[in-house]
Amino acid sequence: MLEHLLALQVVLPMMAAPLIVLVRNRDFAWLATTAVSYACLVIAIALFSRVAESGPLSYALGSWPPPWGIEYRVDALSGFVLVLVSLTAAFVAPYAQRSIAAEVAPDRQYLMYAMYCLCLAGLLGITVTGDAFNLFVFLEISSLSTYVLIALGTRRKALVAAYQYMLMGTVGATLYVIGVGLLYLMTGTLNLGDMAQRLQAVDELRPVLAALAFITVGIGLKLALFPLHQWLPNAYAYAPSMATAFIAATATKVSVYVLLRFYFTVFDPAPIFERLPTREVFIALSVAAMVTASLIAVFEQDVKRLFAYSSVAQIGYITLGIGLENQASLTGSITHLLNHGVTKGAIFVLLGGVVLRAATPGVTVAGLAGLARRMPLTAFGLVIAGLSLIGVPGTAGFVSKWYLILGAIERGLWWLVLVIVATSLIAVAYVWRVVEAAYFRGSEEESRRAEAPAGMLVAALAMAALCVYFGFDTSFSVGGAADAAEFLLRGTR
Amino acid sequence: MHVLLALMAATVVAMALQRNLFSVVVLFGIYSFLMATVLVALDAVDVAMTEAAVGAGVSTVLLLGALQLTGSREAKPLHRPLLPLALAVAVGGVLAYGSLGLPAFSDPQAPIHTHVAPRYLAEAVRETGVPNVVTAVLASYRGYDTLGETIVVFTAGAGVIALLRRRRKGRDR
Amino acid sequence: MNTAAYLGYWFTIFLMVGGLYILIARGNLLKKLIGLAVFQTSVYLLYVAPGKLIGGTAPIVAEGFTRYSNPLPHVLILTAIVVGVATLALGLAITVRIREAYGTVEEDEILERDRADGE
Amino acid sequence: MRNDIILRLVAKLLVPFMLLFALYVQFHGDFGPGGGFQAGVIAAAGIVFYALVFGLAAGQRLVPDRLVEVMLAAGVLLYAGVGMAGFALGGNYLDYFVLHADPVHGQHRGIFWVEAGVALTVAGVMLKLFYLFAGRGRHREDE
Repeated sequence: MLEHLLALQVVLPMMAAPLIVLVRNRDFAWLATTAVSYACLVIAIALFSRVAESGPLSYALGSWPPPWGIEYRVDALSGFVLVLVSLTAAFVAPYAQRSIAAEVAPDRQYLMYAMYCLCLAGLLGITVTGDAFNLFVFLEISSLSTYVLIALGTRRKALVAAYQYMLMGTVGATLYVIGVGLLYLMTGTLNLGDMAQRLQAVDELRPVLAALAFITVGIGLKLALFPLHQWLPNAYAYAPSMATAFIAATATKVSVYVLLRFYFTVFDPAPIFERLPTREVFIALSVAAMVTASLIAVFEQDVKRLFAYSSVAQIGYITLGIGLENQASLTGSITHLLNHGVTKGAIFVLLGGVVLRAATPGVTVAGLAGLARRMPLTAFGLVIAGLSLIGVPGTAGFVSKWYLILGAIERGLWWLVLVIVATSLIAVAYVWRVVEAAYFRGSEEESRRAEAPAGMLVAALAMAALCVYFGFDTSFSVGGAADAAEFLLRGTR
Repeated sequence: MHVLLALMAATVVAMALQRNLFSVVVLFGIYSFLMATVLVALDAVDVAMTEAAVGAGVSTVLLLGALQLTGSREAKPLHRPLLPLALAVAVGGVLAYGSLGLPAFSDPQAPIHTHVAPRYLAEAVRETGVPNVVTAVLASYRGYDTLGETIVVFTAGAGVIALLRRRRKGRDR
Repeated sequence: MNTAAYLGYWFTIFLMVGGLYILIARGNLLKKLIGLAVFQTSVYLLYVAPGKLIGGTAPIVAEGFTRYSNPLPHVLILTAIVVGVATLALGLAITVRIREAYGTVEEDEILERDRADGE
Repeated sequence: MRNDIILRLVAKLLVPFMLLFALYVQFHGDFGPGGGFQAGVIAAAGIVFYALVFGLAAGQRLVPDRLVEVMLAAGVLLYAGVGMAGFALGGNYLDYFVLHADPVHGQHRGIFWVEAGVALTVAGVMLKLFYLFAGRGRHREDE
């Protein structure tokens, strides 16, 4: 029975979407979405712990053995990402009800839930598949549903943001398909494990290197690798709150996962990292992302955009770990997938509450004035998540940065340690702007207490609590990430 | 074959230069038909049939429908055409570099002809009872991909409903 | 036959560059989508052309034939075509909504109108 | 255009043939080119043609909006349901072998239903797209 969970992990949310469209009732839609999200979390945890005990699991869809059929595969890395995605989904789904009710027209709400289920199914499918082309199909499922989720935002700019993301996302996916096509022509297979094995026997490296370039740029577009991040700030800023919270916490992380998968388990890392300046390029781009995006965030007026730029910077930390390419740095990167996912998820969920209570559709930093009096719990949650974003000791953000610093030291790159500390100080600056507005600036309007609805607040504060929890108990986060990093560096061969 | 490819290249150039969007859509339809013909020449009959139905049919109809709603004249000529061209050519250059090392055309020893596919060709009839191997692979061996593909279509359909449904019903008499 | 060997690849590259160019250089949202569609079709030949075996037939098993072209790329490209048209439909729907919200589908005019909103 | 008798006559005669052709493409997909996707497109094209000649409202009377939305969801559920049947009968997801005592028959059965699901969803989505884009245009003219 347990091995069937691999299929159910993806099939459950995937089947929920057409059911929701069939029933056309928003309450049913919400119930189904929540139930499916929790079921996914339970399945993901079951798979993760099983992998930790007894190694990777494989599942032949249609009972056709790979490489002829499509294989589902969970290992230390994909199991970790499955938990991350479904954990976020489980927090966001119950909270979505009030948020969607406030931001989306009544006759479209059930479709919003359907899109959310499809997006979840797509992201989980990308993570669990062992087939390069199947990955593309699920990438498109998650992408198309994400474009719709963004376009359903209340402001007209949401449409333009969705359009831009659609262009860049589709170009990215197509570049990925070209890359996979080259690999297929050289190996004759689409199964990732089989491909890795057969690539070792390939002497002609030119197509393989071109494939590497196409996949890096294609997935780089999806994960907002600097300077391919232009779609991200507007998409996050103008999407409905619930969509922002879910996408910010998961979509780019899953793309990072794809990159890790290809770099370390499909391509033979040694010749790539030696033949090409991959390591240097990753480090340079990451540092550029960390510095410039953080600086832009300091001067940004729109709060959601501010945190969106912060996301670009945080993705820089994650890719930095890939560039450093050692046990500590990869542990840091993978831990940061989870820690930053939880942190940003908490922030955008909290901001969803602020947007709900705000008179205008957008919230500026100045508009946060007096927040501590109007919404004390929300403001408190923002402080906690903000501390984690900065990376203060005792929060989740600190843990992952610590491992990144260890990784940099191991490579002897002391200047990088300085960069990490410096960009964290810039983070202090932009988080402080938010805190200062919320706590130390009064608002002209009379400040009546109007906290976010209980359902939303509970989810938001629970996520904020996780930011602290993962700062102390690192057995799951760092433990799982370290296993995954070890798995990557050892390779599957 | 070469003539067809040259014609396709010409339609792409014409599409880039033409500013009347109606003509561009018609060119796109022609382009899709040419593509379908090339695909027939390459033995991909199923793909050709789909490309003709989708590229020349559905896409063209959708584009015309959208054109009616958005206006058919492109306002401005392009201003700085060099940077985009450089970018596009750079991407093409990487592929050109990669393609230099690919197996020769119609080499029966190429990996794609010696690995995975032979089983489909040799066993599909016995294992699935379907002589059209493309159908067998599509619906059975890689049936899960096709499920995903159906979901993609469904996602687009539901997404367009979410975007374009009129707010009030019964307004149209 | 050696010129034909690379012709498919070179042609793929041409389509890719052309589509990408239309997509980036043009400011009309509809035209960009057409560029995107051309860009997506470039993949077809990259996959299908190498699957062709000279003297082979379409992969429909029948008596009297022993040499068939490779069916797997056909299956993959069928999926790619469907994904392409799904993306196009969604893109057009967003474009129609943009036109209704902004009154234009020219990129620079949209940006102008956003700036006029005061932000 | 709606008053052209010849066109109307041709449409009346042609639409059933288009639907018949769709069925042919659907079921001949095992032996020749074709299958659920192409059949779905052709079937939708038949209805679209009818709606173009007789007007959108007439098309929507023939295939109501609600039915179309049911189609696009039901097709996916049918496909995914075949996968679930694989579970229920003790196989893997989308395992057709277990659908019949004879595995090759099982494959046949699985492929049949799966292709039917594809055709249903594709026809539903294509029609829905047409209704939405066409309806949008008329709506604008009304104002």
